[in-house]
Amino acid sequence: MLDVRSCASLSEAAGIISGDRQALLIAGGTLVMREVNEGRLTEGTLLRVTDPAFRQVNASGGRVEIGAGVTMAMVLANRDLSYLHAPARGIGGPAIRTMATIGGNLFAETPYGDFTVALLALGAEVVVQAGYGSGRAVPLEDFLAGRERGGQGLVTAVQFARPQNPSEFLFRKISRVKPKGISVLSIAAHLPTSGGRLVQPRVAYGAMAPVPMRARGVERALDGKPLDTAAIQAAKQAALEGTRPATDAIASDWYRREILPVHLGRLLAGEPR
Amino acid sequence: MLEMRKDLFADERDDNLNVVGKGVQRQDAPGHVTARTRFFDDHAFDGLLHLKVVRSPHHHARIRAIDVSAAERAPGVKRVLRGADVPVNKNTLLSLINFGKDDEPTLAVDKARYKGEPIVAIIADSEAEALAARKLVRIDYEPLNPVFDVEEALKPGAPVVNETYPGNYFEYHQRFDHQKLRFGDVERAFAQADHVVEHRYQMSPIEHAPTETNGTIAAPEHNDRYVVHSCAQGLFFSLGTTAKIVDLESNRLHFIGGTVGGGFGGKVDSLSEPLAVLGAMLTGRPVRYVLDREEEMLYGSPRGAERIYVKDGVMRDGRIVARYIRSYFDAGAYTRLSSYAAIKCTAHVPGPYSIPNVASDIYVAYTNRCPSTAMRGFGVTAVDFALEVQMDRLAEAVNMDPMEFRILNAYRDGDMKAHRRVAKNTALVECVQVAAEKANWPISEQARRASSLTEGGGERAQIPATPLDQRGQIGRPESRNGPATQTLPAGTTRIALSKQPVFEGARDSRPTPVQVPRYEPSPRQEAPRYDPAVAPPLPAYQPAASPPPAAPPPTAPAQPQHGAVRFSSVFGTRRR
Amino acid sequence: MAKLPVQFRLNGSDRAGFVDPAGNLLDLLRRGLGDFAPKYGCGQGTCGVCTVLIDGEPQLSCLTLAISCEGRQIETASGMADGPNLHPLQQAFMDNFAAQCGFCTPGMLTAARALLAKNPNPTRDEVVEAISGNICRCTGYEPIIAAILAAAAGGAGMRRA
Amino acid sequence: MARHEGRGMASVNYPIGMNLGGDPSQALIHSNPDGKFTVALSAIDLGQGMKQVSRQIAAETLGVPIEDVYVDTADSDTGPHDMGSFASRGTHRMGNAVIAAAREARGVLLDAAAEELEVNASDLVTDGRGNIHVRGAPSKTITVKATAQAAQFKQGKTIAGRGIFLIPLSAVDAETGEMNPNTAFAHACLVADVSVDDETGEVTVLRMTSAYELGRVINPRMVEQQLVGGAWMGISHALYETPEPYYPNPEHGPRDFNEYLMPGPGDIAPYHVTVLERPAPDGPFGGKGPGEMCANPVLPAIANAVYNAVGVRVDELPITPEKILRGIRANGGVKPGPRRGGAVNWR
Repeated sequence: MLDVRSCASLSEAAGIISGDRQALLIAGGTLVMREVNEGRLTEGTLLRVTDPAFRQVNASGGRVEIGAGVTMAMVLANRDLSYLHAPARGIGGPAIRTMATIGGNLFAETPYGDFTVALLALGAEVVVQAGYGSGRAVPLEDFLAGRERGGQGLVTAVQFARPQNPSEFLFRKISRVKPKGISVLSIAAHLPTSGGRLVQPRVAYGAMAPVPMRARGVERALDGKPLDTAAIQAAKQAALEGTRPATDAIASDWYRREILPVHLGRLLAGEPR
Repeated sequence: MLEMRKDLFADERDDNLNVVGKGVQRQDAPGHVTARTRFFDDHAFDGLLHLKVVRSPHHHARIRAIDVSAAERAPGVKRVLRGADVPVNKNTLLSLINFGKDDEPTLAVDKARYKGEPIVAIIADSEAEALAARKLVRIDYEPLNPVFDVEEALKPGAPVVNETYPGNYFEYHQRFDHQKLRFGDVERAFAQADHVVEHRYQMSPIEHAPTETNGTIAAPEHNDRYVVHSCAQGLFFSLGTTAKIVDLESNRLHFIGGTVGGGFGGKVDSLSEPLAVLGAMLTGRPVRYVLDREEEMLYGSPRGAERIYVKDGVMRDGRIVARYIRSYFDAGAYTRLSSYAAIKCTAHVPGPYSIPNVASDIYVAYTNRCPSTAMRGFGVTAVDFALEVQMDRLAEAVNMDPMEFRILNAYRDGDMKAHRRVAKNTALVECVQVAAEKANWPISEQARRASSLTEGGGERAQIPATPLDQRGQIGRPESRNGPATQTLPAGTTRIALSKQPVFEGARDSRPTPVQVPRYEPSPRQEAPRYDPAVAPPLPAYQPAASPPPAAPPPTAPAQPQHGAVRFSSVFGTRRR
Repeated sequence: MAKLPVQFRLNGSDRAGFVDPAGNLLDLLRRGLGDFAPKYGCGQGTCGVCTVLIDGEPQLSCLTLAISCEGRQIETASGMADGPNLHPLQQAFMDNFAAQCGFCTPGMLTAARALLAKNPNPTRDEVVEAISGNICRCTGYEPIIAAILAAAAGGAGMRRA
Repeated sequence: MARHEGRGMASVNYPIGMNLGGDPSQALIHSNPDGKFTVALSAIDLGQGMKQVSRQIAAETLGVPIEDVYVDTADSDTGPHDMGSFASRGTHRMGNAVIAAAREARGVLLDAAAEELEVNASDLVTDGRGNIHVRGAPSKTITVKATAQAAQFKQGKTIAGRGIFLIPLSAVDAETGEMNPNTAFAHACLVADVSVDDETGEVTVLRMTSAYELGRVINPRMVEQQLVGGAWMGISHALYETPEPYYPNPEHGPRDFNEYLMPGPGDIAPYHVTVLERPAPDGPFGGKGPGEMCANPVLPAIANAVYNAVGVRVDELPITPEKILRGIRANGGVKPGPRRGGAVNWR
């Protein structure tokens, strides 16, 4: 049967996770409790973390750190994180958002995990604590690449550089059901400009690969260009590079590929979906 | 949002009623908004046990061995049930009205015929313990080839899904692999039509998705009975089904229900009642069996898919002169209610239109998917989709406005329908007119003047001469393309009119405020048989031409029957 | 596995129960404490019929560890009426015929109550967003949206929510 | 990018009750000594309003106020047999059974009142407000309550009634399909206005306009519930729902309400319904039953509207954005049909 342990500190939880393969962190419960309720998770230990650091947001400075236990509702309530409100609002309905955490979203399987897509476009790093030591920052892309292997340790926080201009951060989730539906796909883009030209833009997709992915081709197509019709056209041309979308209950891989450039183009051009 | 048009048909109504017709509050509304309404699961029992089932992971597989020993030893487990523990482990839902052969086990024994089929049930102190023990059941499967497409399933050599129906089709009248409708001569009419339009339509399966999943709590009651809190859409239907499967007299079951969290047809099948009652019988304790959402979504039986081919002959002036429909109900692995839907579909053909030549062949095909069942609009929703998209195509083919095309072909009072009964109380024309008006969709003066009360009957009330055929005989797929064998003369009917309820005051088409039916005997023949021991009489009509090539099967001997009524001539063979 | 005790306030009264360590709040409320207002609809967090307020926030009781509710304030639809007097949202649901089978109603009312507590004068879009996690299979949502807007217009959020 | 508007329609009828008959319903009604009535059924209310429909029909037939009637359903020990809540049979079949039971109970009630008033029962009328009086002489009156008390404590009469309704079972001819199917049919016509995005294939239902003929409307608010909720389900069936998205391939079945697609509260289309009433000769007060058919015309009307908008026929439900997009590609672009009519004429 399942046991539950409460951990007053993050390092205590990290220590247990490192030593017990059957130990699993439960934060908001939106992923783990479903596994329990449906009988897929019947053995092991669930770890609850009561450490206040787990639910801390530090968003006022140039480097933003959000505790892994911070919920979507807490993001929405934080004015310093206004650029993340669209992806946070894209997660579930209001009741899910009071429960679902930033850390949990990093583990959500496709087509879920839209908040992670936003973090990817922000160039976020994941703070992972293995054992009782201190945490180390892992690039989110690397973290996602290793996610299925597991055993990376305890995710305690995410960090990223605050966007200079929040209006240069774009997010769009395409779902069949309004206002709450899971993704056909999602797109996040951080498009810093200097002198009217894009500088090292970062674009990420959800539901276009087994885990959220960077759109390198689009980034290359946009880098150093003004965001004009020609650049958007070039971005659309490069949109599918590296994508490996799944066929699932929501859409086929064919359909996801067909509409990705359309929605990317509309997002970049500031058009409605 | 809702507007009443009291001017139409006003002379057929007395609107001077007290509470009928008034939008008064629902009796159940206060309970709903205060959350005091009690659904089946909202009952507390001391010592409640929880039942979960082990389901087949294969679409089609032989079950070589089942090992439940580890599950039986697991913490909290009180009892593990297998097929052998079910007293009557073969049933068909409509056996209560003697329609169809028993073909579905409560727990599969030798073979799993769809992914998700229940094989073992575990009863434990808690849901968590039942779920944990479920993982310990070991079943040795030999996967078999599945078939998923209805037309593939009907081909010779297809994997046999359900051995009760070895051709993968429901057997109608002990004679045919489908239900026929024949009215007039469609082939001749197609040959004479200005346009012939034929298309294929596919209705997807649909899940009922009620917010309350299927479930039951059954508990031993005083007086050596069992109380059953049920989500059933038909309380006595479920009681009867359960009594048969657990082999109890019906008065030892006390069913309580009536307040159900949505059904839409998905709670007709008694998916949970028999196992919950059996669990209560074998443990002596209250047993709760509730489908979880994933089970409800994938294994809670959907509206079945239907594939429908529609072929129409239409004249340049817009009159439809012939319609032929070939349709396949995807029953999944077992019959449940699909056999009945095909009959209902047959009665619905050709839709609300007067067409002088109509034929249809409706098949119920078995495939290796979750058995389908009734859903809102059962037997009609899909064919309406096909017919009304087809109507749009026909209107385009003859260059007519779609509204006016409907009005031109709409059935009117007095028209003969394809199942050889006269249409009464029709109102399609008026619905089209009002919808056109409200949508501001202009239609011609002539269409606006049309009425359901006029232009019907007369020639349109005649039953045409009708070629008959013996196509699609059971076990003889090669007979699906045979010629007509005889022609039924114009005006022929063979089925006695049922005695119809008659209402006082209805004769002058102005019903009295309170109508209570009484019965008048049928003008031509006494009411159909009610005695289950009596075999159906021969049809009143004897063909003048030579008898059909296949000899009619012998009259079934009287058998002990579970149900009270022999259900029409549709099913006549002995029940197993 | 030994059961664990948990205490909290439920609709204004102190309540206590024993739960499996990994047991969820929904089971405790229903089977342990006899409050049948929150319903089981999915156990997955996808239907909203088990919605309750925990310290005023809408949460899904099927995904909430019961033991995490120690010392907290939990409110369900059972506690909405003030004795025999209906909450304005309950009255608006009646007036607008917003319940058919009634199974989603407690969760809908709770979601609406959470909305009006924070936003007494919501727009239609805000109402739509507030109930977006709650499935209704009967009504087509329109009467529910109308009821919540009517309750808000009548001051439900201001008076008591 | 372009969005194209289109308009389509469909008209349907629908059979009320189990198609071949043979589906009886029973009702029992009795009064307590205060003239308050209980209707005992085993019918199921799954949201459609069985309890309230039965209550209104019983009150109307008994001639008493609706508050004096409660419906108890369903307990197999107290409610007599009913086939069930399916096949749009509840209002029609059970409604008739309730009328029969209520008529019998009313007969006893009026007999008891006649004895108290010393008049002929055939001269008595009810006012629907709890009184019984002599026709044409309202002053000669007795309350239902006083009558029930007299029946119970003085006259030794049970004010009660039994009712059953059955359309007898029909046979079906094997060779012609001849049968005696339903005796009552409801009718409808629906117009759908849609907009189709030609780059994504997404359909937005802009509005729907319909006319339904349902026989006598027992309760217009409840009819509205059925028709509005049913139209939502029709949109859902047309554009969203299926447990087998790649039928007949059985893979990728949805496991929850996230994967099983249905329109959300943000996808609702404005909807106007006009209701016509042509009473069914055998219906309770002429009532038919709106429960099942209300989704049916929506599916083809939307399919036809999509064709009108972009020239794509999707003959396989649901009409997903993918199927529309593939259709546009196959056609070499959008091919809009003729515009049909103008702005809607809703009141």
